Amino acid sequence: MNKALPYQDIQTVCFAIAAVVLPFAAFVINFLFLGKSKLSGWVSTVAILVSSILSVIVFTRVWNVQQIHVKHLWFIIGDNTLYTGILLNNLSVLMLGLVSVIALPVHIYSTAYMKDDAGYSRYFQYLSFFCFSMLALVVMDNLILLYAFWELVGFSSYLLIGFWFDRATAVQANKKAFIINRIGDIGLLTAIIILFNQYHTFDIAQLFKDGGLIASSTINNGLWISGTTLTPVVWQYIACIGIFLGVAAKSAQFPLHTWLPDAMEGPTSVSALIHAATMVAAGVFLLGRVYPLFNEAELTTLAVIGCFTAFMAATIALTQNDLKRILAYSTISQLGYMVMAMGIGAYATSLFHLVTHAFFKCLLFLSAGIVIHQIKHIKEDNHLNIDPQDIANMGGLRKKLPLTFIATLIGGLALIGLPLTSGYLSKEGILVQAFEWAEHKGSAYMLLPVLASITSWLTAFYVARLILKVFYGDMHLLTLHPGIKIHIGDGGWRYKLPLVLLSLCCLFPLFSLNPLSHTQSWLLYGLSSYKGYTESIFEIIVPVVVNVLSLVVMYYAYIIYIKQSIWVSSQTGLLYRISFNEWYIDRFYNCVVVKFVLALSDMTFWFDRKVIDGFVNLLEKIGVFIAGIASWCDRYIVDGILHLSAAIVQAIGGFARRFQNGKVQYYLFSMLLAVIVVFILKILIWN
Amino acid sequence: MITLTDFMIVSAVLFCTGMFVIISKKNSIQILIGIELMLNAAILNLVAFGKYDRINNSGQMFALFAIVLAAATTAVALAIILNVYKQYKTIDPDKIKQLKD
Amino acid sequence: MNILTLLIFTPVLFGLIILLLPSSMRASFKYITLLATLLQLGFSIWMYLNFKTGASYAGINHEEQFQFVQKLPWISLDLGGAGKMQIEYFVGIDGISVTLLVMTSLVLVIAAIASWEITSNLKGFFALFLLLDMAVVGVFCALDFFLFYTFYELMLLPLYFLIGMWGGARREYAAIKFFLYTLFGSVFMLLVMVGLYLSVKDPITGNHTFNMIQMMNPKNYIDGSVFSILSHQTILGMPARTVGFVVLFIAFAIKVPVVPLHTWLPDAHVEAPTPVSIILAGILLKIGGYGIIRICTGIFPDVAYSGAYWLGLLGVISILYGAFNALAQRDLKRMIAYSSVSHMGFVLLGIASQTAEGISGAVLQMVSHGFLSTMLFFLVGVIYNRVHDRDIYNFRGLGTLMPKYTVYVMVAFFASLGLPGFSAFVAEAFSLAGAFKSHNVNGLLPYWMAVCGSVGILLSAAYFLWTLQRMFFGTVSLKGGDIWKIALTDINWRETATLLPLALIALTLGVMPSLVLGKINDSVLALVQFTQNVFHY
Amino acid sequence: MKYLFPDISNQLSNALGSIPFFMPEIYITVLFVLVIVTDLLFGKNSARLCRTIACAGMVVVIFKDLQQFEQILSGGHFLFGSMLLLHRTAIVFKLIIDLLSFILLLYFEWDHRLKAHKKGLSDLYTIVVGSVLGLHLMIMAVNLLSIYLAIEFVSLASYLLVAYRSENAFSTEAGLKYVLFGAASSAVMLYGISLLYGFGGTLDLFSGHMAERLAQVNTMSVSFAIVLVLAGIGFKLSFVPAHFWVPDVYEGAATPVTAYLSTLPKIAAFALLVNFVTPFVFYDHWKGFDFRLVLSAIGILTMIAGNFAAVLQSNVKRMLAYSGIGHTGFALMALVTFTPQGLSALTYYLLMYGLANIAALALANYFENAEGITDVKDYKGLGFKYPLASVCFVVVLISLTGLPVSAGFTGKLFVFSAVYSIYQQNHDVWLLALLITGALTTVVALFYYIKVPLNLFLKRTELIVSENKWSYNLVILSTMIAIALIIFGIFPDLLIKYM
Repeated sequence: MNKALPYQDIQTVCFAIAAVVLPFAAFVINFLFLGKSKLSGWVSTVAILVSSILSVIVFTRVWNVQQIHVKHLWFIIGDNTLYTGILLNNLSVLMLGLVSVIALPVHIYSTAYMKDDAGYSRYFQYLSFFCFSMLALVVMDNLILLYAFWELVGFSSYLLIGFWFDRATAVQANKKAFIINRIGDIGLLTAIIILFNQYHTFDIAQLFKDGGLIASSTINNGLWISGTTLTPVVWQYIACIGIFLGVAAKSAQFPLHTWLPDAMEGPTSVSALIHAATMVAAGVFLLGRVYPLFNEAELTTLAVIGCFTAFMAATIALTQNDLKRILAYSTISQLGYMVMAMGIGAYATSLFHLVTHAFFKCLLFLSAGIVIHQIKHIKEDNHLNIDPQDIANMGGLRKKLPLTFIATLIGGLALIGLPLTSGYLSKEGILVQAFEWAEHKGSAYMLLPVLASITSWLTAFYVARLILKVFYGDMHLLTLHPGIKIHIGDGGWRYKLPLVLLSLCCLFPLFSLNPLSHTQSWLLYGLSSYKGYTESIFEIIVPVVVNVLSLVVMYYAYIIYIKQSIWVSSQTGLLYRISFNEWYIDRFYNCVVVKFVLALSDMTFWFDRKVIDGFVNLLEKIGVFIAGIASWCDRYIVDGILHLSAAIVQAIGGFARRFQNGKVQYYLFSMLLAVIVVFILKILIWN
Repeated sequence: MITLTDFMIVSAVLFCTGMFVIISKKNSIQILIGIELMLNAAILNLVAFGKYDRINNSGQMFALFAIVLAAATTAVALAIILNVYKQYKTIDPDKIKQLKD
Repeated sequence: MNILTLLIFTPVLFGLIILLLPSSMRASFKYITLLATLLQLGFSIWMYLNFKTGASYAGINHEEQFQFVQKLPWISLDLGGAGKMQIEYFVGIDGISVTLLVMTSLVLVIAAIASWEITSNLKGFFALFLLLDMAVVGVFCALDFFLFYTFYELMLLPLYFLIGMWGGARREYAAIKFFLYTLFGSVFMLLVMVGLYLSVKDPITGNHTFNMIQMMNPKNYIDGSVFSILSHQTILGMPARTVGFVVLFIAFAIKVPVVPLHTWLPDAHVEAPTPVSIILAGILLKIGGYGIIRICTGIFPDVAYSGAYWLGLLGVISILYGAFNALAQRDLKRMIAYSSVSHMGFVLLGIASQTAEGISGAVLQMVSHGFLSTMLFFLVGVIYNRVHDRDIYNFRGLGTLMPKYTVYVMVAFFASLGLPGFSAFVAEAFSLAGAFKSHNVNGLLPYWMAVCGSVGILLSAAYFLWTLQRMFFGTVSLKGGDIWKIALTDINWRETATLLPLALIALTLGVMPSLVLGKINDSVLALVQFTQNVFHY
Repeated sequence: MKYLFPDISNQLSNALGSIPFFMPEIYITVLFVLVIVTDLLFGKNSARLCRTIACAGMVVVIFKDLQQFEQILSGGHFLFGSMLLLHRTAIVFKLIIDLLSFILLLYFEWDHRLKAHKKGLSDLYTIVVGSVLGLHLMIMAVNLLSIYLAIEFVSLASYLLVAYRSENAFSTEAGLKYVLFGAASSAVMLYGISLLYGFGGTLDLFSGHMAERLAQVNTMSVSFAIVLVLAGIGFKLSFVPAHFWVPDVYEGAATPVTAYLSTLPKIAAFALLVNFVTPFVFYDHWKGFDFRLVLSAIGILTMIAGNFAAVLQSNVKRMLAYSGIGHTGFALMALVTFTPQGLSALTYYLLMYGLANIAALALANYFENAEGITDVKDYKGLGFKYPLASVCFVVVLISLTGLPVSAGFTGKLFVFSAVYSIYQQNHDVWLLALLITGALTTVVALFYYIKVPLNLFLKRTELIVSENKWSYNLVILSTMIAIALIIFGIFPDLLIKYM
């Protein structure tokens, strides 16, 4: 396979393998030797540290330089030889770097965050195992192994969601997560099998490279043709649907997204790493891997679903009061963006957004983790019965937690996509391309970018709401429970360092030296299918309009949630009148827009809980019902036939016995009668 | 002239009578008599047919054997019936039915 | 001494020793049994290591390609005008049997260890156990149909007594049900076997023969005989070969078990003591699958080919029906029993596809299920031994009480539901891949079967996770209260020593399926080749 | 009459010439006299001596039987003016009979109840030895006269055996039923014989004229005659519909007598049936009465009636009686092949059936002796008290069911093969039906046979420690039979090649 591979490349490959395997080694060490030891956190952290350094080295060596593909015989089944191998191209090294770099601060953070938990070591076992699976997932070169790690990633997520397995809700949530993921897995597996059937290989490089097997297969006369294999074209659609199911389940797209908000039952650091930054992005990554498979119509469907998901999740996020749930819905929303971007052909931008989103969402979650942790401290110190995640209880925390506040602010702004942040670059890129795409496709498609823009404003609103409610104003707890002691702070360096690191990554310079134009980002040029866009009017209009309106929305949010302070501070004068007038507008908004939006939000949330979740539950109920029927059949029909045959045996036996009444004359009579009957029958029938 | 057919008819009648006796009578001895009737029907046949078997005279010979054997059987049967009477104080086969399903 | 013969008859030897020893030495019986099974394991591993691979060792329908062969004349009978009856003691293995043999030996060791729980009438138990041991090993080695049948039937009686004497409350019902079901299948198998041997003549000696490999060659059939391919005989208006196939298939389908012939299994499993459950699920079911591969498709490839659709359909039905039934159970052992039905459905589906992927997947699934079901039943045994209850609803939060135990349960559950990294994943994936591919390769199975089959994977996740959630997670709450809490100690070293190898094997096979696939591949290819070429004769 | 004279010398020389071929029977006759004389000489205390003499005599007879193989190397031999036919199969049958009767002669004394009979057992031995002579005749009879004589010979002995325990109500009741049923059957048969004689003009079945002439006569009449004769043979074979007496008589008779009844006359009757049907089946122009069809139908009905009715029995002897009926049906299956292969399968099957059935009844007897129980429900938990006997019981029942590895299985296999090979040639649907019924009833048979091990081992009860009346003899006997059954199960060609 790799006879002619130069030394440098072999080294690169070794590095990549090491980067993948190190977390696994940490897992094994923790599992076998460090049962309850606090050392396990450091073992995992060091592993991921080395892993991330190696990843970065690999990244620099491969990015835009070459593709390295190494494979080794795994097993032979029939005529098929399966290889296990590593495919390092721009996409995989980008993900490799991303995952390990994000994982590092989360590990550091976790050593502090989980230090008092009884399952400290177990936590790091799971975490390392997750990192291993995720890193392996991104570098694997064939679909079977991809699927394998895809599921292992889901499995470690299952373990981590149910980390506190004595909590009923956590267990419920992890079961739900796994089963919904399993639905996606089945889709993916089916798709893989279909592809295998069609192309007789699992090799990603062979399948999806330029001019690869996928590219050279055609659809003709309702047949899907590649080489000598002809399959009805419907199976191509099913393969795409299967992959989409996989993507939807993993990346929480409509209608398989309901597990993600529930997944917040896990530790917050886990949410940051898995359910915000990395694992949920695996779906988008998969789309990137198999991108050539999708044709125009399928991509459009993808875009529509992504867009709808983004919008729906954003509206739901508007009214949530649980800190982590808001973030979870925002994650869904952002993932929707990415899927939509994939759908509209903005392949590179989608992945770009994936990367930027990973950083800022991770940052947001870690910050949220600190906030929740501190509120929990308050709760425990004062023996209160409150939900530490409820933002209604918070407020005014910016003075107590300055660093956290700044980090959240940066993260929030990036999430909204305001200039100077990384989020701006990627999000505007998506929006611009969406408009261009819609213009190209026709006016009806304009709905998509418009909806995306609205989503963007909704995002601005709920982010502002979140930040305002948590960090501004007064501590609600104090008003509710006066006299409680509050001794909280940002925490030690193990909290601060990750926040600082990630905050830096959320700013523009990491991705593009030009803070205002996404087209200048190096990332986009590295991803093969980025074509480069012609200058269009949208390049200017969209960012401006979107951002200005975002600011306005944020301001409204400010007015809505902090408005009392405005009234109090400015009773008279121009400011008051403006404020007053704006209050009219605000009331207008309040009456019409906000109420409407809130109502919409409630409705979608209701829809989400009752209909979609209800549907999932219904499926479960149907499953259980069918199970009941099957069980009944088994007991009464299938087994019944058996018992019936036993009864028949007894009946025949009973008949034969009836002659045995002990009277010898009766016996004789029976015998003679039988002889005569036989004789008569013989005469009648056989003659 | 008594033809072969007449013999056969008589024997058939005897046979049927014997059969009827066997089935209907409520006394073991009578049943034995019925059996004797049936045997005699057969013996009658044998003798009648034997007339046409001039070389071996097997029919007549057979008849002799049959008569002897019938006597032996009857002797054994009577002995058993006697025993039954000792045990059950009846020889009605219908009443002797301890052995049954 | 031939190694296979040694392998087969070692247990009987030890069984005789047990019978001859006085009852006062009953404490030593389990060690003797363990020694016997370990010896067997040693032999089988030796065979595995010395097993040659390559197209010239494929076996299937070439007698000379079998390995470790021993062939002795056994029963030779002059039938006058009908020729001579030739029954041989003929054992040998090819790729398909070797892995199953190793699996069997290992499962038997585990079962022997699980027999520690048996306390009453030890002599009888271990003697029967070893007799059963001989029979199951013999089945996998026999290449003479008569010998095969003898071993096949010989399994019934020990099992009847093992279930019936050491089983649970409804043991009599379960035992008789099991016995009658299987006997029903095998009695008719006897008829077909007789028909086959009367149809087949050994080309060298000219005798009627029970040699299965000779039966696979259409040229060996006498013209005009009932089962001859060319003469198209009928039985009761149906093609004779179809009837023969169906009868054999029913016999093996009962063992597999295939819906709707499966109802003996839950009862037998639930009532059987743990070691017997292990043997039932680990080995007995595989004998059904093995029989379908070796005998049904081997001897009637043409019918297997034309009837593949129905086989596949039954496979899919088994997968789904078993899974749904598992979902409805509240007895842990019953749930696992039904999951076996579901998992063995994949075997049937894979076999029906008649593609290399499908059959390899099926064999791998058998091996994998052998280990996993052993593990599952052993795990149930652990908890049942402690509190004599298996109702899922009566337990909650075992994860806190028995953390190590829970780890093994999770390994077993997740491995069974097809988590990658464990053996079941590769097996099920390739069974499905084979089933899907079949439409393009040989047009036997429609696409939807594979898709429906994959739903079974989803359902398996549902019932395993549900059980996990219900029994092991959450706060501790037990039906038996504090008494149970004290009784439910975590697993001891003996149990760990049993479970750990199983878990490791499941893992190893998942990571390196080549351990199995490497050995079976040539045989599978030969089998596929053979079934597809049958029409060229 | 005059023209008969030259014939007399012929006949005399024929009779004298037959005597060398008749040695075993002569020895039996001598033995019979010897036993009677011993009985008379030694009176009440003679039982033991009688038994010894009878058994030793049987061994001699077996030797004589074996010697006969050399006499018929050139083929079968008619004796006494075509009254008897000595051929290879007949010798095999005789050997089986002699072997089994040897075992039975040993066994009689071991039944406690029979032994307690006040008149002693000496007469019993006499009767049995006498009946063996009848059985030998039955096996060789090829003339309607000799057939009738032989059957009556055996019947008379059987009546006496059944009613032997005159002080026991069951025994006498069984005797009454048996004698009435038997006498009526023989009367029916005799009538049939008389008709056959009339239609065929001869009593000699193998003369060639018989079948030839019968083929010319009205089919209906011939069929009627044959049906009547079959009814008589059926009484001995106990096939449907002449089986009604079986359960009652088996239950009522002393257990060793049941063992005798269920094996010896039945086996001999099969030989007789073979002899009876052979001339007709092998007569090329035979039409009208289809033996294969009728016997197949009877076989199927017998298998079903016997096995299915046995399912509901709980008295062990009764259950074995019904199962014996089922086995008759199965053996009929081997007979309807009308081939040498079928015949050897039949003999093998019958021998194995005989051995197993005697062993089964001996074991039932053992439990009856030890615990005084006859109902299978009372066997509960006894498996642990009498392990060896119980294990033997299981082995014997396995053989009766026909599961590997037991002689019963190989027997079944040979029968199936024999039938199958004929089916392969003529595709007779009746043969197929026989095969299927045979297989099906095997499953049903398991249903009731398994009751014994079920109760012995699976049911648990509080065992009352009672004093054991150990009688090792029966256990040793049945163990030996059980071992033999297994050995013949594994190596059937030790035996089958001689059959």
